[in-house]
Amino acid sequence: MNKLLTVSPSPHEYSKESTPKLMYGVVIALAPALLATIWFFGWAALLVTSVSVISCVIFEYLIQKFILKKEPSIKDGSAIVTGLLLAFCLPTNLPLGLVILGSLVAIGVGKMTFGGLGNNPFNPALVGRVFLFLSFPVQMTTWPVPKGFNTSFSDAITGATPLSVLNENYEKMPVDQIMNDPELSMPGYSKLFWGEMGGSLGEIAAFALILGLAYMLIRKIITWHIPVSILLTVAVFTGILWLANPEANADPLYHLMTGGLLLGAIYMATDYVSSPMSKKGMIIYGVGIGIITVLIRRFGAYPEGVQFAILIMNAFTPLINNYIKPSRFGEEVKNG
Amino acid sequence: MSSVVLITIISLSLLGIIAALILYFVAQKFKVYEDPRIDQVEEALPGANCGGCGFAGCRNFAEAIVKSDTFDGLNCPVGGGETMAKIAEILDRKVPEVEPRVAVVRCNGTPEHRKKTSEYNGALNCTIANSLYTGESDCPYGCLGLGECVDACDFNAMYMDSETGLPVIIDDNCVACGACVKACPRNIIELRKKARKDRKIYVSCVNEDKGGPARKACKVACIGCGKCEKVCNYDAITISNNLAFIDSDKCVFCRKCVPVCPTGAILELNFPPRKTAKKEQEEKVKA
Amino acid sequence: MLKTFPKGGVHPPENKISAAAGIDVLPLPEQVTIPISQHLGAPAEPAVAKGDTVKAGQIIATSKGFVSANIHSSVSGKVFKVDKAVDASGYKKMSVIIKVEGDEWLDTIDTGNEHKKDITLNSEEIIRKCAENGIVGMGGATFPSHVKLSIPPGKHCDVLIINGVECEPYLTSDHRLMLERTGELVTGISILMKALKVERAMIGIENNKTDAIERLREFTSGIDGISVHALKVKYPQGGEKQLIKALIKREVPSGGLPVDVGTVVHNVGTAYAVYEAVQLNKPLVERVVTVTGKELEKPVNVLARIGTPVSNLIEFAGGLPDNTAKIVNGGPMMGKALANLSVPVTKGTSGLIVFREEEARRKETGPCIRCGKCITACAMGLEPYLLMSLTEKGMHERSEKEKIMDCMECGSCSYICPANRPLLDYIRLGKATVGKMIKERKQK
Amino acid sequence: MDQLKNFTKGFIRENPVFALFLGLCPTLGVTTTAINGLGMGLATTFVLVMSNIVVSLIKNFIPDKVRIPSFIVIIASFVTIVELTMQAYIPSLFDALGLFIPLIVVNCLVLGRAEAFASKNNLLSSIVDGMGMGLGFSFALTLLGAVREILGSGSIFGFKFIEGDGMLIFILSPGAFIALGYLIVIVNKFKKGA
Amino acid sequence: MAKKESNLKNMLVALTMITLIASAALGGIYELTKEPIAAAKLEKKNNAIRQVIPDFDNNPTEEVYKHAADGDTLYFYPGKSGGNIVGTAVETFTNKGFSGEIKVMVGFLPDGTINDVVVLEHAETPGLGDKMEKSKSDWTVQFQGKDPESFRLMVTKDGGDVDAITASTISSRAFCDAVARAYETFKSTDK
Amino acid sequence: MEYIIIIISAIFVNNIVLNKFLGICPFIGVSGRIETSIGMSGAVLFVMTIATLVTYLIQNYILEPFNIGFMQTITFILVIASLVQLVEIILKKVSPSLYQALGIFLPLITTNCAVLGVAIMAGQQELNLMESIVYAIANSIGFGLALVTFAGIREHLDLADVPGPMKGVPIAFVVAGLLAMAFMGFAGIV
Ligand SMILES: Cc1cc2nc3c(=O)[nH]c(=O)nc-3n(C[C@H](O)[C@H](O)[C@H](O)COP(=O)(O)O)c2cc1C
Ligand SMILES: Cc1cc2nc3c(=O)[nH]c(=O)nc-3n(C[C@H](O)[C@H](O)[C@H](O)COP(=O)(O)O)c2cc1C
Ligand SMILES: Cc1cc2nc3c(=O)[nH]c(=O)nc-3n(C[C@H](O)[C@H](O)[C@H](O)COP(=O)(O)O)c2cc1C
Ligand SMILES: Cc1cc2nc3c(=O)[nH]c(=O)nc-3n(C[C@H](O)[C@H](O)[C@H](O)CO)c2cc1C
Ligand code: SF4
Ligand code: SF4
Ligand code: SF4
Ligand code: SF4
Ligand code: FES
Repeated sequence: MNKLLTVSPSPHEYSKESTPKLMYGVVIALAPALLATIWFFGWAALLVTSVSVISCVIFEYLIQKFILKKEPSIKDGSAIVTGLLLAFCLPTNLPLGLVILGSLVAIGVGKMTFGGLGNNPFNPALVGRVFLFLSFPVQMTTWPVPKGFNTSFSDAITGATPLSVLNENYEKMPVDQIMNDPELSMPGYSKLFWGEMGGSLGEIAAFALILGLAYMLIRKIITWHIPVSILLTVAVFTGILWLANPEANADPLYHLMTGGLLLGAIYMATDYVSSPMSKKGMIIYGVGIGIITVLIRRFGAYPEGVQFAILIMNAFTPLINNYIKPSRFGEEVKNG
Repeated sequence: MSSVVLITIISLSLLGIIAALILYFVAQKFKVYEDPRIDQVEEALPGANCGGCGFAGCRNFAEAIVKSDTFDGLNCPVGGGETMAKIAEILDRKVPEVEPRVAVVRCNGTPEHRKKTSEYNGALNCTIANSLYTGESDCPYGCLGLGECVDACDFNAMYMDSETGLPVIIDDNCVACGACVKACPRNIIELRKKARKDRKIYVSCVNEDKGGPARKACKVACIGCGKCEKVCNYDAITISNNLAFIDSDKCVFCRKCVPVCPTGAILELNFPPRKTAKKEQEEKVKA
Repeated sequence: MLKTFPKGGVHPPENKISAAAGIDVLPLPEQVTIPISQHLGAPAEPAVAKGDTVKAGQIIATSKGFVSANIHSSVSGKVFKVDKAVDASGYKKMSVIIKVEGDEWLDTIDTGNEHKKDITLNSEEIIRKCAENGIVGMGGATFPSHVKLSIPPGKHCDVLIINGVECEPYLTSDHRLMLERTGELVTGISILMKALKVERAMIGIENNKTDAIERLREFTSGIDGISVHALKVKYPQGGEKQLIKALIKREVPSGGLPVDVGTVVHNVGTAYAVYEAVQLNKPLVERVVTVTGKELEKPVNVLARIGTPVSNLIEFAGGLPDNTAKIVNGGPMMGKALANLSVPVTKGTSGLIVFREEEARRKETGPCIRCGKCITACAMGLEPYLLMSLTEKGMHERSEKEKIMDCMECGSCSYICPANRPLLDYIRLGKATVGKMIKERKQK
Repeated sequence: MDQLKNFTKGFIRENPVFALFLGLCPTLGVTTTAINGLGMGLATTFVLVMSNIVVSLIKNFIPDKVRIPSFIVIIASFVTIVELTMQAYIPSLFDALGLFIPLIVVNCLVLGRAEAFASKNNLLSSIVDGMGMGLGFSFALTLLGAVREILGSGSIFGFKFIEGDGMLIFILSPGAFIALGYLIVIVNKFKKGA
Repeated sequence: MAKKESNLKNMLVALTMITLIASAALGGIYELTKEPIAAAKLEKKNNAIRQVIPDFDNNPTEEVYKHAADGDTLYFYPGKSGGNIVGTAVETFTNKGFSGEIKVMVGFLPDGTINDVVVLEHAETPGLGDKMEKSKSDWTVQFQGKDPESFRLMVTKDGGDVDAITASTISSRAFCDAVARAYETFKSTDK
Repeated sequence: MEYIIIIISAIFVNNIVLNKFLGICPFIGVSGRIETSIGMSGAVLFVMTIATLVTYLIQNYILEPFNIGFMQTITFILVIASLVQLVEIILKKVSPSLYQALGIFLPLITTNCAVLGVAIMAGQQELNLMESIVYAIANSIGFGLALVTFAGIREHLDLADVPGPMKGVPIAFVVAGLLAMAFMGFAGIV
């Protein structure tokens, strides 16, 4: 032995898991959805995604280096996830300048203002997305029509998302009729499942998102509590509305597969940093997101409620953490 | 005068009078005893009840300040300095004048003086390392070099010297708040009387081991030989647990003890170079 | 389904490299260093002076107070000095240093190898024997056993639990003991049952030691009241609260002791030591130590005298490999890293693990990403991430409310954290501070 | 010299908004444009100066126990005067500021200065203090209004300098909070630098 | 400084004095500003009326008449020139705006064609819904000279003839609703 | 107007703090700790309800009959100020425990423009007595909701690594902004 002995407090054994591994795990889980969206929206989707990811990483680096004067930590991969998810909830035909602005807000306001990874109370990607949505409602609600793989970067034809069509027409005709109106051309379930609908970049292909969910569950990146409680709540709530009045409400399955609900429930509500820590807390949080989502979708001004619902429940996360504790060992003694 | 003006006057005055009367009588009836100084302090406050101080209202602020013994963290932003001075007067509270002190680090275990015998790889916190073991050298008393004292300093008066691995105190910034003294798990830092031109003479060691082990762990450790105690004419030096201590209230900066120390554990700082020392050195060079 | 505790836990790689190595007897060292405090509670008081000649088994420091233990000489020879010497804590502690001359035991001690089955003593006498012979818990905490055996008035105990879990990776000393000293161990258990006046004893063993489970089942098949239970492999199953929960589904209340739920937990090593103390009148002067490591030439389990320098054990296992960077005294999850190889084996030394360079250093710490994995891992249902930040920010009142004192320092949280946060380092710091606060409050 | 200091302290060092965090509701509520901010600021300044004058003049006739009610009445009177005058002569601004005009009466800044300063100082100092604080307040409101207007509508004082709309959010409530948050940081930086 | 002691008498006197003076001052100011305020309000209304109907020489606000519609009241301001009605300004409303109520002044020529419309009050989002203001965009121009008999007062999305403001279908729809309400009532009372 | 609509509108859609910018000073000032913020919310609920009740009476039985609507500001504030003080004095004597829980926040409420603002707005919307009271209660719940949520986030940030210059009030504003942004989602629900 020629070196000095190392001394450190116990434990001396560490698991192989690490922050970058978890983050890149999410990136892998998002890959199918990215491929699907490139298939439907063409290279423009890839362009928006790359711009978003690259600018998020660059902003993180610049802010850490020159404003916070800290050691830049872009290697941990969290900025990549933020960039990806931000891009995933933007329309593919959004001007790139706005994509960059969104990244700046997501990283600068949503994350770095609070001290960087791990400190932000709100989901950074959603902060960026909602900022853009509230600032540029026109551009943010103009969707390209999915038309199979193509190489054009700017898609002039714009269509609507299924939910916005529903929102527009609830008062005019029964849901049945909306669904079958040729002019409105609502996508059917199989189109929803494979992703052939108008909408944000990453929200369209249900199968790809579910694939990612399975991957993340198996790799133990996330637990089932948040996604399942959100989806279940939405299903139950919309189910009740639907049974009560099928004329005026879409069925639960339609709600589950549209409007970025899957994207939000699987990838964005599960963001570690801004979601509750305990399992019980996660379920409360998930139920809250589910209820608010349906409220906004059905009764609010916006056709789309997931993004706001997640941000609103993000705000309640500290309270949930404060009042909902894991059950302590030996707390209430129940001896058999 | 038009009727509107008349009605205005009547209604408002009535309202005012009624309010005043009710308040007065209710206040009389529901009186609760309280420290009268609270009233006085409250009076001195702006009464805007704005919450700027962090309290729910001026009265709460007054209560807090009367109860507390110091002004730490208590300030009224609306009233500003004038108001705070007045409160100090009411409460007859003055910061007691103390003679200026300054912190010194009583360890000189630089890498060249103190051999590194292990490598620490835990949380960068002196208390944690201290509870674990002796630290990276064999001296169980000396500085661990993880800078908990520096973190504790709110006045930018300390930094870690990356070469020596020891904390350094910037005398001009040090306000002798004692935060570092409290923070150090090894009780290395001491507040000493501040002297002219920032001069200092102190034993830069806290090792209480016997001479042998102490010396083995660190070349400049105090071995408790007692030579300095003997040469000191002012009873400023005492030795206990194999360690010398110079009382800064008694020391007159004669510097006699410094050259007699066989290990060089006593440091003199900010003095002009001494002649004898030079001579000695020359002699050494000759020898 | 195998029994286990329901909440938390992790499963680090088991690495039981030395599981097949039988117990070897370590040759006598030239000199032993016996600290006078090898147990929880008050240190003993030295009873010998420099120059005295002592025999193996002779008392060299007497217990001071109830929660304390006698210290005996593990060798025969001359007291070289009574002075401070570095022990595994990394600090110098008062110790008795003896130069070894021959191997003479006190006459009162039965040094034969015969298995003495008959238990003649009654409860009080057994407890007194344990106290006289300096028996302390061998499961890690080295709590004086006679204290645990003396059920306080008003409390009652109906089942003895024997901890053969050995959930720490690498360690195999309990495993070997269960295999090789099975008969004596079972007698030890019976003695403990008699001391506690209980009818029932349950032995809990993790399911990665099937041979030990079988062997113990065989030995206990004829004995009423003793049962052997296989447990799912999950750290920290060996923690007594977890073991109690796993075996008898009782939950020791926060801040409480096993007796509060009618049980006492003893390690298998302790049961064996009790057998020796009661049947052979032999004090606790030697113990089985696992010496292991991935690069070590010959991972072994050795029976070593208390006070033997650690370096002797490592030499016996083939010497230190070149790329050694860390040596841990105890298991990898709870053991202490040593800075120095001259420290002695003590009553609590269950193993020595030699880590290679690539295993020795911690990875770089990142910010907490609030993944909640530490909460999931904590078997005590605590929130380690929170306790760490509360301690860092000096919010100790709050961390007391968050039950920081319930932490058993198992290290599962630090193990699992993907950001490599030094959770347990800070929690320990917080516990120390909160402990001080509580003490001060009580004094007031 | 002293009066000058008294006057300027409100701008940066003791700015009611950036340093003391007082009167935040109007600060956020009316600053959708620079001109609204300025209008509100001046209205508040008027009330501040006038009530300082009156309080300073009559301070010796008011028993302590009814100090606060008296001051409130005085301030409320001036607020009402502003309210009525504005309604009569600048109705458009009155519409824009809406509810926040009557709310000047509960602006901690006004009552606070009346209490903390005017009730203890002479007339001249009180006027200077009121002016300084009031103008500092106006400055803050105008600055915030300008920032929000530039970012939110791409114009300044109603003068449009880019085509199209700006970032709408800065006109909406979230933008108000966010802009003020960062503005405070920037002003603090500036304060330290200066 | 000789402060007044806080006894009941002093307190009452001081407070009464202050309220007296304050209320007197206020009453005075009120008297002074009463007229300008009324004038300003009237001016605003007249301005709107003037914008939406052709020149008149009477005082429409004096000849106002009301009609109930949908639980609220519409105000009709007839504009006359030389005694003949040249147009009627209808103050109408809708509750369907993005941010609640919108008040609109619609001017009808005697034959029922829309002369012009201006929005009086609204809380729509600046930058979006507020494009219905004349100062913000000339969106309302499309209503000029249209006869609601043939010009369907609905946004194109709903099958009407009105081009919605970009990204403000809701506001536009509400606006149409208000204008349509005015027209319905105007028609029903015309007869 | 239906009560439900009043309630949902005041709590979520037109939240008094996040959307109407009233009561910002206590929102920023007393939101450091969750417990304090709960106390403050309770006190606001109490005062806002009573104040709205009293000002309703004044508005409808004094100001309007005598046609002196311009006196609204001055009478309302006078009444609110006295009322708060009255409540405080009585509470202190009658129920010290309730005073400890709520009373300490009372003085702050005098200069909380939310109370005056709600009183005035209730008048502007021409609500009847019952509606006014519901309106006041709903608004104070909205205030409490925002305040307590906000306090939760701020307590969380105490443990976070907020960069130096952002610490304290600036970060509070950014959080408030993001909170307001999230609450924009409720737009149009009523
Ligand atoms: C301060 C202290 C007091 C204890 N008191 C008793 C006791 O009175 N009775 C008992 O049976 N065990 C007692 N124990 C022993 C514990 O129950 C436990 O067996 C011992 O701490 C070792 O367990 P561990 O290795 O899981 O930490 C005590 C332990 C400690 C630390
Ligand atoms: C995290 C943790 C793990 C432990 N693992 C074991 C173990 O594997 N085997 C064991 O005998 N004791 C283990 N212990 C110690 C037991 O909790 C308990 O102290 C011991 O079984 C009591 O017996 P003793 O007094 O005979 O040592 C563990 C303690 C802790 C805190
Ligand atoms: C912050 C914000 C404010 C909005 N304000 C209005 C508005 O004032 N009027 C309106 O009709 N829609 C408003 N909207 C709604 C969207 O612009 C509209 O529902 C969406 O763009 C649908 O597009 P369409 O109007 O072209 O159908 C607003 C949306 C946002 C995000
Ligand atoms: C499962 C998972 C989900 C994540 N979701 C998001 C997200 O929705 N938005 C985002 O900005 N970052 C997300 N991240 C990345 C990271 O947690 C985020 O940047 C932090 O919030 C930054 O502090 C996610 C990370 C993981 C592991
Ligand atoms: S002086 Fe003390 S606190 Fe400072 S670095 Fe050294 S050991 Fe740590
Ligand atoms: S002379 Fe030096 S070594 Fe000797 S006691 Fe004094 S300081 Fe210590
Ligand atoms: S060390 Fe403590 S906090 Fe960490 S997992 Fe173990 S018991 Fe829980
Ligand atoms: S495991 Fe580590 S990163 Fe995850 S919550 Fe715990 S401390 Fe934070
Ligand atoms: S200005 Fe509204 S509470 Fe202070």
